[in-house]
Amino acid sequence: MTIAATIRIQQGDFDVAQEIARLSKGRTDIGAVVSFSGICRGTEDSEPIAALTLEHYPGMAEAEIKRHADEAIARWPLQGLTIIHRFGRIAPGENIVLVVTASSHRQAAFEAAEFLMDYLKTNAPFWKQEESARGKSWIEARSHDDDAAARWKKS
Amino acid sequence: MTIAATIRIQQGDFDVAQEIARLSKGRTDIGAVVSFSGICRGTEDSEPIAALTLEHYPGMAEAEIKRHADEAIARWPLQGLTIIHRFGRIAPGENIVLVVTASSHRQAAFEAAEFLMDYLKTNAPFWKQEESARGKSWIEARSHDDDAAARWKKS
Amino acid sequence: MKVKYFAWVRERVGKAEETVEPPADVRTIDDLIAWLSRRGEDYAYAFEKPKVIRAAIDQAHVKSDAVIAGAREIAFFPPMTGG
Amino acid sequence: MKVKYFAWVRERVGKAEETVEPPADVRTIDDLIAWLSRRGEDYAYAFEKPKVIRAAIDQAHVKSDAVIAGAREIAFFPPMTGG
Repeated sequence: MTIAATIRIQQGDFDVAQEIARLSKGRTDIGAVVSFSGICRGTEDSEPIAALTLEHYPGMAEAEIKRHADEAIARWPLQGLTIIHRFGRIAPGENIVLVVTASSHRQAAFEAAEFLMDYLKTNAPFWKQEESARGKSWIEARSHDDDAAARWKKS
Repeated sequence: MTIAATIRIQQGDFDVAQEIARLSKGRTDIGAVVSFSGICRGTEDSEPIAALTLEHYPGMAEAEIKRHADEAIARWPLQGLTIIHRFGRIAPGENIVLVVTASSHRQAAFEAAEFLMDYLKTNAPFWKQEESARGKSWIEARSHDDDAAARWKKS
Repeated sequence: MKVKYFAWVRERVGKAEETVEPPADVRTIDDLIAWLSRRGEDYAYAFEKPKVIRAAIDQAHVKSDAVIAGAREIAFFPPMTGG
Repeated sequence: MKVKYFAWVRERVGKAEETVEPPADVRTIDDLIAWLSRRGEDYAYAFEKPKVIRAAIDQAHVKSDAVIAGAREIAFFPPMTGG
């Protein structure tokens, strides 16, 4: 059985509960649902920020995420997969990204969600700009995110 | 800052959305929330089942889970932790267990949730009995669950 | 001391808990299992494979060579299958 | 071919996209970066550290030695910081 991932790139917020329910409701073949919500923090490197603005590459963002979703579906026995990534201005405390995985096996659900988050952090064409008292500046990529993504490379 | 875990052992269902919201709502210091829901499947070893009945050791279940929650809080930088485990009769499609972790760091949130699930599977004093067309029988412990739990042992 | 049984150990023994007064030479969990096993067929059946039985003293997991002196509550059960 | 710029590459170049017609000897992404850098100060500033610039051809990540022949859309941007 091949499943299709739900992928949404949107400006508006999402409802974690609704997305979890959509994958699992009324089904008796799913043993484990893992959700990851990435939330805008009020600080970056200990400096308070007013907001983040996420820029993305329309078209490529969907295609990139779809490629990674398909890879996750090929690598782990998933019964459901939802990925939502917001763009635009996002205030502290608001949602940025959501990954929900459903599987019969808890480790598959955990690993697929981690794999997808590591890839979204390093390979999905999104860029974060922060607004603070010192003005606007682009957030730099972090090498530990690259390291996290590299652990999924097949040798 | 030391946080206190919320631990509940209960017969009734729980609301994943409400538990996620309770940890993250109105806060701007949390960057990542991971939830794991364990759901009763309609089959065990490919045989259809009518329900599971979970027996537990009152008192010890709370104490065991609290010990592991405290260990997770000591090992990972968590800003919130909720663990709920149901007992009694549970039908296919219903929730069994919930772990929610909140952290500034996504890997901490993922790892702590996996650690706690691995321990709940192997060390929390709960026992599952299945009801099927062939009657009632106790589910046997699985060695791959022990292996999963063993990877967290400090050497 | 109080002894509690869970899951199929409880079903085989035929009760959820009881109070027992083992003699002084019953020092460890292993000794207590051997002593209980001699109390009747139900007990012998419950403890027929002592290696698979898990034990707790005062609600904490212990190994089978743990000393039971001073224990208020001892529990016997199969490997856990929660989560 | 269409060229798109994102994040601080876009800000430095001063536009989000444009259509360019590089000469035939501009064969790879590296060549295109060098050619664009000679178009003016804004471009030179955007591409001052070519090693940190990431590129995509027709919406797929490519390395800097990738051949651009046949590309409809080429994009330049900093390392991604989504998620």
